[in-house]
Amino acid sequence: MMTQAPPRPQSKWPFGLFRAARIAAKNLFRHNVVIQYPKERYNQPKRSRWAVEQIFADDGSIKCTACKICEQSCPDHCIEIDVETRQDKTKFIHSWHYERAACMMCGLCVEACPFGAIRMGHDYELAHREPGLKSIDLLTEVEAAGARKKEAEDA
Amino acid sequence: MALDSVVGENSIVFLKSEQFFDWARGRSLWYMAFGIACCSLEGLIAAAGPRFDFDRHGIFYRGVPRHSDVMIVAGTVNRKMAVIVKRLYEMMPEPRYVISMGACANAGGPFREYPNVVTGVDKIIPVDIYIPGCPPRPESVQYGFLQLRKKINDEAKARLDK
Amino acid sequence: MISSDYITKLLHKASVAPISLEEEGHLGLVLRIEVDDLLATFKALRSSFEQLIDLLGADLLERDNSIEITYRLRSLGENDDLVIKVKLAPGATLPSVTDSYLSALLPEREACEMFGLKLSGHPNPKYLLLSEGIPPMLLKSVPIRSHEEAQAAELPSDDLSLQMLNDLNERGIEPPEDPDDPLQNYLFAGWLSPEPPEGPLVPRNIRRVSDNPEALATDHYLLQMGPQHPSTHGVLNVACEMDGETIISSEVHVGNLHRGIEKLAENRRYNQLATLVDRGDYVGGCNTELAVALSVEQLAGIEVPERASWIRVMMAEINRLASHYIWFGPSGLDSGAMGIFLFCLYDRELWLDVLEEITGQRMMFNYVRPGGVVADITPRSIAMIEDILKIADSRLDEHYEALMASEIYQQRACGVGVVSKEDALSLGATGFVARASGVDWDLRRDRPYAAYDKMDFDVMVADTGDIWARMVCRLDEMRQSLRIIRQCLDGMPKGDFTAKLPRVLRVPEGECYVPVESTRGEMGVHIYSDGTDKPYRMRYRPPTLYSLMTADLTLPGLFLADAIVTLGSFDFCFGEIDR
Amino acid sequence: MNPWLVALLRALLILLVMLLNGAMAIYMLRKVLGHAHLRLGPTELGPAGLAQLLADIVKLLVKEDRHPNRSDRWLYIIAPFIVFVPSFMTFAFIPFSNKLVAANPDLSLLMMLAFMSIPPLGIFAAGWASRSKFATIGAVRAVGGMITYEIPLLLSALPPVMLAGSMNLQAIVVSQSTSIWYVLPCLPSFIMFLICAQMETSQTPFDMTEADQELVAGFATEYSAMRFGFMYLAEFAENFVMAALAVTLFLGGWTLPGISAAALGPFAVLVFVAKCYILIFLFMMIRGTYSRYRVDHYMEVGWKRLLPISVVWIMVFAAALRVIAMLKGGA
Repeated sequence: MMTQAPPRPQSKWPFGLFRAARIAAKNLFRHNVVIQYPKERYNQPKRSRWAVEQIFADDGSIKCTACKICEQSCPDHCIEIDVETRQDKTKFIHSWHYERAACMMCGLCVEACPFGAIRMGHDYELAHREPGLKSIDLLTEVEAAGARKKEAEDA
Repeated sequence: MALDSVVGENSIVFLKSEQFFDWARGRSLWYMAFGIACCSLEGLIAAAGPRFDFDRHGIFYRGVPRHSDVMIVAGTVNRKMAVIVKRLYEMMPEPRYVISMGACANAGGPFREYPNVVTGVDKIIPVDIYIPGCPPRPESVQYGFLQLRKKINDEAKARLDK
Repeated sequence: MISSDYITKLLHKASVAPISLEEEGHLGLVLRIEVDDLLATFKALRSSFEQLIDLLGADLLERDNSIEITYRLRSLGENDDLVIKVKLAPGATLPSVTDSYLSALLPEREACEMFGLKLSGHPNPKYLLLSEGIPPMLLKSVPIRSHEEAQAAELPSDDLSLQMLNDLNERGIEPPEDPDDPLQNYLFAGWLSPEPPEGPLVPRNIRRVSDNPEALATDHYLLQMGPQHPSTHGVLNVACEMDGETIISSEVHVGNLHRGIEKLAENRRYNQLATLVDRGDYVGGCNTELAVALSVEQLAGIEVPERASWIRVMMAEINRLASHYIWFGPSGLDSGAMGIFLFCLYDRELWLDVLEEITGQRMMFNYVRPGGVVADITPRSIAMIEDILKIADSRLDEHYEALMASEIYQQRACGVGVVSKEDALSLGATGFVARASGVDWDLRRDRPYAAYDKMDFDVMVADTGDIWARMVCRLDEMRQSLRIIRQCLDGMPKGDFTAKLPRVLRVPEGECYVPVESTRGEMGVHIYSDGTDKPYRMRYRPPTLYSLMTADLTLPGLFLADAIVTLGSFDFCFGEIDR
Repeated sequence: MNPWLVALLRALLILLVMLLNGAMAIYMLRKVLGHAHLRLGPTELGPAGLAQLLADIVKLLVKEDRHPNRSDRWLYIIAPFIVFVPSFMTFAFIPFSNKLVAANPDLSLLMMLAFMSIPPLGIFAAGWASRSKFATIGAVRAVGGMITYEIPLLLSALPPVMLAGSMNLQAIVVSQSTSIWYVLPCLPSFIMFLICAQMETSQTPFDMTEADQELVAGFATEYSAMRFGFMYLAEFAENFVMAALAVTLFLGGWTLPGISAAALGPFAVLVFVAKCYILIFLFMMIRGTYSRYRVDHYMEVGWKRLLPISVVWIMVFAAALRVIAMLKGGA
């Protein structure tokens, strides 16, 4: 449906100014809405997406099987998994390299992960001084999860 | 008639006064209203807004590089922009600080494969604080400012310890 | 509907022989002509089609060694589009159609620089987004950086930006000797035409007001506003020729945020596209995501569940509100009113909380994907929306009072920055800019997509075309958005929130264009698909590029102060203009 | 005591008062605007954020002082002082209480207004010397503004002078304590005075010289460090001066109705300052609420509204005074 815009207001000096002043006064006495950051924090919803984190099982072991699906699904190519496949088909993760500074936190890697091994963290206090921290290793020198499972099956 | 030329650069008087000055510098960080892209809405506009209110920490915006202490590079820097970013940085009076905000300024972000984009603003100007995120929450930027303050204070302290 | 017979008749009258004129897949009626006939064709069709909606190029060198330029004309009365395609040899000269449609002013420059064409007959044939020396980026033969190059701390020695960076780091930035001399200006990027045209270098606008004979005869000076200026809303640069405080002529310079969304889209899978377009229109991401999703669905023939459509509509409207708040407040700030700016920011925060609750982020949602949406809406988000809806209408009234009721603002807004209906049509303005100038057109109503056909809402049209009209129209849009959100909450159907899709989505060969009414006007996505999992070419029609041209032609004759308010009232978003 | 020493002490005291006032006004602006906009303003540093000011001033003091290329060097350097010093000198004439006034010449009102008209010249010098186009536009606007509001400002300050029969500010205050506050008989003058004060201190809706959104920072665009700080401070000092002038002329100065000067004693200063800050608060709320006038509308307000109205009002007022005096004399 189409509606025609209302005609222009006929200006009655200075009553419009008073109307604006009324709102200003009203807001002056309104309670402020500030979240005083270091003291108070906004309660982030469950779905909030910040930097990628590894999920660890209860015993502290990793869930990542180094299948590299996240690496392929990342549009920015921020994830690089340096993995060595041994002769017994188990995998050893040399490094799970994550370029945090370039990550746009879209969550596509988490959606793609078939094992639920990573999640988007809720920690937004990520600022750092050193340029070296632009990319970090989330995992270094660990057995991939699949390897342990295989060991357990063998045993 | 600088103090350091009178009492010497390593005298306790000079260092103590520098520490006091750094205390002031760290608590009065006026940032330049220079939004390049998406991050400017979070780091410059929402940050000044009622919910986050950076003014509590003495951090507010000035429209001119001459009045400001901090430049928040909030967005992708490309070839055309690099010239301007550099020029604005040189227009700011010393001491000046740069916060690289968001993935694009840190490393080119989602656009770093495009040859027209500079992969990281630290290739043009020195950067003090990197804030990951795309865009970071206003609180992340606040945290970045607190880190910058710490960095400013640490410098004077380190010199005093020496 | 416009029949092909009618167009044939028109062409015959202009003695143009088309190569073909037939329905082509998703595109509708397509007219293919030779380049030599281009101007005659446009002259013949000008009276039947009010608007040139978009103009895009595509690199078909591999297919048939040509560069294809596609024009999309629209007849608002018949609610129908006509696509015109011409093929050019690489490096050929494209004749400008600006005589027929002013809306070709900037897109023609962009198409030519991006595909290495020359431009003739254009009033201002400068590079737009790129500058001289950068290869035509959208040609398939120009590579993008590899991941290794992009991640490297040092750039490879043949990188495009390296030379410039070295220059910068070595000598710093010296201000030009004489800033008034435009030749020394960094803004001049090079000519696209074979011969440099006559006239001044900056500003080159097709409009220019003549000196007031009654005023003092003073020298003119050149004022560069931006890219760092508190009120250019991003990285716009306006070069103004000023007489005292009056703008005599102006020229907008864009490209400061050009980051290759269209080029990179050719290297992204279909489900990754949303991450790119989010950062295009960074204030109204949901709407642009929706356009991409709809066009992919149209090409691939995906059926979207009912609930997903409703969620999409609701999210698009919530996002529209969030985006309008960040326009309403700052456009008050442009006129000097500080209070309204901050009140609007708070209201925006409320809606951003909802968006974060549903999508996970405050601005870059990555939520609407081909097939549906990523996740269902949560009960908590519904409660949040209901809480906000209770106060939202009265808050809007308050905002009206706080800014627009005051006579000082009315003095600033009424009758200033007038865009006439003819200009709005000819310059391709869509959305609220067109509606404020009396063009009764809203894609949500006239070409309903998603679930908009089930919604009940009004479209406000004003006929004065000034800042005040734009404010009023958009304020009403916000009220209508609230209405639509209420309807969505009440009538949300049950069911799935996404269709079942394969992990790697392959899209059959074809071409389609799907427009949506984004927060700033018609945002369309034109996809060429070659049957792989990545688009062959994705064009993103930025509504604000067209309103930028409208603004550019509105500025001459205004006071500097009015120019600021006028620019603010068009609501530019530079991620979108520069892409 | 040595009279020179006394003079010096007085001057230092005034400087201290002025700096404190300027700083307080800046702090107050941030707090008032904060609360008016649903925010808080500075809170973290010191009690209620008061130490924030110290940090700001110290930082500005130790910042690098830059001269833009091709600026008019000497003019650039002295311009902030042309702005700062006259606004500092006006403080000498403000009667804070019946004793506390640094200089009390017979024509103190006239001298005050004369000094108040110098800062725009400094603003013009600053804008001109910066060789920046935005600054130049701001400078030109400052001069245009000055000739616009000076006459209405003077004319609207006249009725209290007529009523009190003196141009001495202290005398005006004293005569108000014996009769009524002059805001009642001279209400139109009071309103015009407030508008002109807003123009004089260049605050929204009349902040032509700065106009953040149009001219970036107007005349101060190229100034950095303490030179900018001086101009910023002077602006707020002027704010206080205009409020003080309005209080002195129309709102009874340091007096309160029904209480004698002796009873007030040292509290007179507090009364005066409180009145001033209430007015400053009003200015700040206006600054935070309304849009800005366009420069030609601003001129229109000055020349076509304020000037004729103030002239007519002065004539009506003078005639009425004469008639009343005649009636009284007749009776």
